[in-house]
Amino acid sequence: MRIPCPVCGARPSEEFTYRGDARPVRPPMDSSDQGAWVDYLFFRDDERGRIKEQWQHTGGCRAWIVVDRDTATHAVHGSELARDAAEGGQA
Amino acid sequence: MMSQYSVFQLLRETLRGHTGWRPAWRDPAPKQRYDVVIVGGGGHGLATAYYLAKEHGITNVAVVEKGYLGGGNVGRNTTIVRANYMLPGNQRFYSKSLALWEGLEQELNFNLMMSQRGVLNLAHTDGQVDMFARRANAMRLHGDDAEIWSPEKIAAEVPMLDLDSARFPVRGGLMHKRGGTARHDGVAWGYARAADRLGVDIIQNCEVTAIERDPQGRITGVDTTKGRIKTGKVGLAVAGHTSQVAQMAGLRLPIETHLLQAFVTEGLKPILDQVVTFAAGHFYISQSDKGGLVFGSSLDGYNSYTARGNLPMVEHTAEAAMSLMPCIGRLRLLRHWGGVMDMTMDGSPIISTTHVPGLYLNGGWCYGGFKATPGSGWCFAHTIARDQPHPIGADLRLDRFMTGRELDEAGTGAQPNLH
Amino acid sequence: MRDLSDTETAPRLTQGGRIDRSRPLTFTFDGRTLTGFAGDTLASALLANGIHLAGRSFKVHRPRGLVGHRENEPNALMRLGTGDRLTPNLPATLVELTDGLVAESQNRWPSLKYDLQAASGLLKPMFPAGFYYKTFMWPAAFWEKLYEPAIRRAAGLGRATTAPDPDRYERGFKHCDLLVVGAGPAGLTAALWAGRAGLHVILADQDSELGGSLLTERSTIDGEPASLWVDRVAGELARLDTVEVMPRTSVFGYYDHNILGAVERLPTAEHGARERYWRIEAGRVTLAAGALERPIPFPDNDRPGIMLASAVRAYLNRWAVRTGTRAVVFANNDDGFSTARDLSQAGIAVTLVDSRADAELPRALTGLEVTLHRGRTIVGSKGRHRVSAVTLDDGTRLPCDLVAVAGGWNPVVNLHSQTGARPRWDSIRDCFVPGQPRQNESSVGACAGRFTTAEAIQDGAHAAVEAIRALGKPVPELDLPVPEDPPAGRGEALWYVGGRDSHTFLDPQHDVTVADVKLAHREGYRSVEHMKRYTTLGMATDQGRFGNVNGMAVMAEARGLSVAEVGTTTFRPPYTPVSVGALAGRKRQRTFMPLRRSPLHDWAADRGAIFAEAGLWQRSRAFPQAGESLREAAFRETTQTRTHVGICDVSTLGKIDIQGPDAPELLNRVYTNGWKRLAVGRARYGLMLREDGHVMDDGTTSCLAEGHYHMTTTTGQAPKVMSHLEWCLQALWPELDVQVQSVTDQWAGLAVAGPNSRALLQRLLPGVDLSNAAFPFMGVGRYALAGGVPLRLFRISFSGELAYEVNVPADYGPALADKLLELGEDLGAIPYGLEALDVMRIEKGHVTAGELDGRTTAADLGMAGLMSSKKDFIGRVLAQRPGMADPSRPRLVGLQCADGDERIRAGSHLLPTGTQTTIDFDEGWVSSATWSPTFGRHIALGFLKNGGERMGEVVRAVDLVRGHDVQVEVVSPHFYDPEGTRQRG
Amino acid sequence: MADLTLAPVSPLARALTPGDVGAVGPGGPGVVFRDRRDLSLVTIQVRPDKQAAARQALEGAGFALPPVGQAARSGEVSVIWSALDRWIAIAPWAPGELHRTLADPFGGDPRARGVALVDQSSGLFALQVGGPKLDALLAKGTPVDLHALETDRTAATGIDHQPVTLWRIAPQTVLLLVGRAFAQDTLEFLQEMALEYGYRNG
Repeated sequence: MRIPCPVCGARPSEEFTYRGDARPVRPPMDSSDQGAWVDYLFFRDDERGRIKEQWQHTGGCRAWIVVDRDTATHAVHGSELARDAAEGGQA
Repeated sequence: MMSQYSVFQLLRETLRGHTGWRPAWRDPAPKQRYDVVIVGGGGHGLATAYYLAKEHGITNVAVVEKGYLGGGNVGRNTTIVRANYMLPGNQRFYSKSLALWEGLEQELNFNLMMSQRGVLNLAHTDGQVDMFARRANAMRLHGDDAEIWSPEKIAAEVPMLDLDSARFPVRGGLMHKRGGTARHDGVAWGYARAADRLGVDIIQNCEVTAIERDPQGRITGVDTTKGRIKTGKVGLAVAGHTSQVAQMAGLRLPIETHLLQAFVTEGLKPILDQVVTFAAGHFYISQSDKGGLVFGSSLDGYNSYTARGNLPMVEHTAEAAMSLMPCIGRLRLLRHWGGVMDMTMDGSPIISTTHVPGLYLNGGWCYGGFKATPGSGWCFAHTIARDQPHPIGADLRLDRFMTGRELDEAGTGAQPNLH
Repeated sequence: MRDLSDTETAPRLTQGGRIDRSRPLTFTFDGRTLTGFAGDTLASALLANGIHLAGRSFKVHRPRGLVGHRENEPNALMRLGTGDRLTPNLPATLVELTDGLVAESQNRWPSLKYDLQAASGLLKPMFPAGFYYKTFMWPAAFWEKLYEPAIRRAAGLGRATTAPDPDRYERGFKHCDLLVVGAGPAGLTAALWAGRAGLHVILADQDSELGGSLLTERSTIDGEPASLWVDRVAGELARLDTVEVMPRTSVFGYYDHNILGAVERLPTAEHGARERYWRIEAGRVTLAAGALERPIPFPDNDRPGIMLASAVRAYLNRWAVRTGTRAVVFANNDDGFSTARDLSQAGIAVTLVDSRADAELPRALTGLEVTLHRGRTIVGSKGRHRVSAVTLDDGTRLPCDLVAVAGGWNPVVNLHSQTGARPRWDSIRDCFVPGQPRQNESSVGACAGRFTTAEAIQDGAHAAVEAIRALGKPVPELDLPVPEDPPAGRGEALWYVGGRDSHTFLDPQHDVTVADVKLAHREGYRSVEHMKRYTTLGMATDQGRFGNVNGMAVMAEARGLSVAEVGTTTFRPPYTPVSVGALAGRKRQRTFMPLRRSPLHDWAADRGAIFAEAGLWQRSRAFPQAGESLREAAFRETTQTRTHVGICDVSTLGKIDIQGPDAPELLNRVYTNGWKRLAVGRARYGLMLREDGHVMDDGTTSCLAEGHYHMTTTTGQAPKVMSHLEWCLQALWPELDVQVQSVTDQWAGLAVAGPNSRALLQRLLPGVDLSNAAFPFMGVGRYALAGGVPLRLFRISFSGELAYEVNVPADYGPALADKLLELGEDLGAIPYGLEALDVMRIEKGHVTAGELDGRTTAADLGMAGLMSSKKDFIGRVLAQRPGMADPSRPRLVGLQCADGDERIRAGSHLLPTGTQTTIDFDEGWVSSATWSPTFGRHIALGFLKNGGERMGEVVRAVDLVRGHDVQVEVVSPHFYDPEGTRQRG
Repeated sequence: MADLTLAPVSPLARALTPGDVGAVGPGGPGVVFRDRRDLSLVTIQVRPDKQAAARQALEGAGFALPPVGQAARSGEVSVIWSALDRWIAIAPWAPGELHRTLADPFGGDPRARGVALVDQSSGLFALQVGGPKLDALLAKGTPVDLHALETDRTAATGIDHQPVTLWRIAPQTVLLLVGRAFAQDTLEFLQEMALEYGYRNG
């Protein structure tokens, strides 16, 4: 696969390190709700289809990015910096 | 009546041109109602149906399979059978599974070509040897076999290995002699034939499209491409599609679906006796009875349902092969393929009741489901029949993530692609 | 019986073909010395020497001859080379003949002609598809001992060597606008026009020559022999800068995002590699890989001399080899005519058996002596090592030494299908053709089921135009050549000839017959995948390229379905087999993974260090002196350090530079303990958890200046911690004003430990007050050495001694180590390694990888006190889950042998005394163990259930696999100086 | 009083021994490797919201902060883009001098301006690779499209999977920055891949 790094452009996937689903939202730091944390850390929608996922360009610019990729076809529909996604998510 | 397989039967059929062989299983239309519907006609689903019928006397069972039976991971793995785990919750289970393997061919009247040729894990540092010893001691405490082999013994027993020029030297190995390989398709076919003979309906080309529940949430049936089937108990054994099927019943799981590749070379005369694995490359290899070297390494590393791998892992696997077996350089890769793995967050499987009454979950086998087939069927049948976990599979419950009792053999945490 | 293969003279024509008769080449086959010419393949050279018998089948060892001339050859698999270059299973059709080549046939003993295992052929009726599932089960123990070894010996194909492959491999990356796979008429046209438009084009073909089918057929282009056109196009392509022509390059796999794998076979050269694997990233792909002819399986169709018609024509036209003297051509389509024409013109007597009742000899054949049997099929053959006659369904017996079978064509849809696209059944052409593309590709020419040269050229040009347009470049004016093909009418579907199905071979290599497919159907193995797996059809080295489609048609007939409804099995890479060595490139043995070298690597090596692997690093374990064992050296180094002073390379520890006003906040969130009040010039130990509450890593972090911190991590976890911090800062808390960067490689680190360490460092830093008051335990200082070399000094201790860690820029590491040894000579300074470090840290009760195994909690390690309750941090909540907080979990304890001579080994399990040795009584394990020179006994760290409450208890440390079972006393893990007076003194 | 000066040692002190190796033809070697320990390297990390200000400050001092994937030269100091929010200043000066020169435009306290300066003169190894076979050689190790890596372009990528920064300083020359601990391995990889062209350690 070629992963489009928003900084470096498309690069082969082995330049990147995969983390996983980007969508689970971390509970607030001060939350002590174990169920919410368990849900955040362990449980996944695991769709067959388009998902947003986190990769790091560890073999390149070291940016953490969010890639819009289809798990059924491997087609990639775009990417953005994780920090932009984080800000977008908060807005 | 189906024929019993034997050498005499084979001779008899030879004399009449093999015209007397009957289908290995029936091709029934689904009945309106079953006591149990197993979703998924792979090794685990078929084994579960077999043990439901044989051990629990529940024979009004349907196995519904969306494609052809045995078309999932049971038919696309690297055929390794072993019970060499460290954590008691795992080893207890795999120990039982291995015990069931031994004798399964006679029980099923189907040659699975179970070959206990030994599984050898190589360690690269003294610390790793000690970790293997911890695991080996756990295996022995469970009553299973384990030995620590010296580098000299390894060199003598496995001539394919080049220990002199290794990037990561081999400091020792964990030999598990009762481990080995079995003919993967045969396991699905053998269980299918045996379950069918006990009255289980195996319904191929029948996809479940919905799981039906009553207002109290209890399971009432499944809707399929071959019509509605009523049942009070549904067991899911759909590794590779677990998240999707579970979602039909509103279940969200600690599972990510990943891709694992496997590789086979052209056929060769015998060159490798054991199953050999080594941690530095996350690599494993054995030689099939047909002569091909069958090997693999890590997951591709990203979520995928494609069963189609990519080159980085092809390259890595070849590198790992060349790292300790440089004679493999001139041998040629005949075929590589992929399987879809439901990877759990701790790398260990799930056999469990669920919060949905009448719904039972068997999944999360990661890349190790093949060896678990008999044990999985055994425990899952018990879980479905008695509505509670079997003691040997009790630690494989789904609620372990909530209670903080993950079974993390690799110690890498909630990162499925690292298990 | 007369053996034609030995006695036939001069199969090679005296003229014609594309061989170079001025360059004869000598080779051996099964020990016989033979000659061929430059331009030959091993197959054409064997045939030119009258040799058809080329191998034995897999299961019943029947004699088999060459049938094809391409990658669909199932029979002629050769073992090439000798010694450590021995290479099994190479199809003779794909091996370029070279001088001195050594080839041997396979899977026979003692010789190809007299194979004793062929006796098993007599039992063939007992070995139908799947027979082994039904027998060999009794008695159970006999499988491994008797049946399986026999099966394994009989199966398999070539013999391989266990000697390391002596050749080199390389790999690399290529990028292009257009990749054209296949250099036949379609591919050449596509590459030429795209190249003329300035596109970056790669044209790859597995053959040694460009031209594809134009080399093997007698077509003309613009009124000239097509080979002249090929030569002209090849010449122009070579002159175009943006076009790269890659002959001898097999494009084997088509992966996601238009990435393809290809292997280039390289000529032997002193500094060259054997093969080079390319990963090609292509903007667009044109698949022009052509089509493969399929057989018409008939009873006894596996005798040597029975070949595909296309191969018969190819050997004749390209390699000038007559593959027989008396031919029967068996066809269901017009290819029978061109075959008959070519053979007849070469002086070979031809009988044409055409299955079509309405077949008429075309004008091209008038005047040639060709007998036609129309509406007939072959139902049997005779001959031992070579066909001698065939029988037709009307009983006619035709003596012959060659049967050329033309069953129609299968487009090479493999690469297309590997992308996940589904090929489509074309019921007009009776073949699978490419379906809807899933990637940016198109198939052209015969590869798309368009079999004439004219269609190929049109398609190729069209593909070029599409690629040019997609890049927005001007399309050159097309001026396409005009080819002339023999007229091709429609063939009829004839998938096999019924009769003795058990002798009608679909897959000659694996001995799969029509009867086997029908048996699979009878037994319920009806899906195409079940059929494949039950019969092994298509699993041979040709991967079904020879007879798979015929097999599917047999199953379709049995099921009463069309071939389209039965469908295909999944097409998997590689298209043709690929050397594992090529895929690995240079990475093998020592170069498998990079070696990370400490700045003191060479320094340590010069001092006789023995190294140990630590992830990708190698670290020095010990510095043995003459006659000393590793153990003895480690204990000497321990004692010398504890009594004097030692220096140890700790450069491999992860080091992270952290800058910014929010740095304390970041540390507070990633460590369990508090960081807000760490003063400038001070260091603190920290514990980091994963989000699931388990310990991820530990280390010290120092405050160098306001808003400037220096974090250290363990060697093993350094990359993970770095990524973790970057994730926290980029994905989780981008608002924190902090920047992090790895400086692991920038700084050499030396631990200076022992009672004399202060005195030694004082000599290095004469102007600095290192007194305990001025530079206390956990103090940090920054200084400059002569010439402005910066030095960082940390008073931290892993050994439990008065100790420091000194950092200088890595370039100065070796010189610093030398300087310290020189300055400390009279203080007893020595270098020590990882082993002594490990002994000392176990004595001190410090944890490392053995304890931080990813499953332990802070409380397990006795560090519950480091879990701050006053702030939030990663892992805080999930560490409180009941299973994690369970007080009965195994806890870190020290263990010591009651008897000084007894040894505890890491990996032992802990059980109470007086119980059975079973898992039910398992209470923990030993994580680290050593002989302690300080205490004169074996000591260990381990985890024991309720460990904290069991001090003084005696338990068993059981190591069943290595034969130890010792009584050990449970003690505090802090054996050495538990009050810390030495490190603080 | 003891002599307390320390002499620096290159990580390639033993791997880059002068001489010609491999298939060196009459036209000379296809590739030449050179140790550029004479260069100091200081990274400039800038928070994204402070980059415009930092660029302005550096430009005021005669330096640049070039766009992603580019290099800018001003006198003896070149500033090249190397990673997310990160540049590397390269000059044939002592590391401390380069560090000070870069801190000056930020009033001597870059951290207060969202800028972190880190000396990596020992942490990164600068290897100069040149010659007519440069691109053919690099293609055996790096996945980037070398057609697009023009002079004074940079790329953060890998050679043989080791992270490197590539800066094409001339049509047939690159400066390759690699983590010091991997320097010898990376050089040995390139040397083996250059055998067929012949190479010179110079």
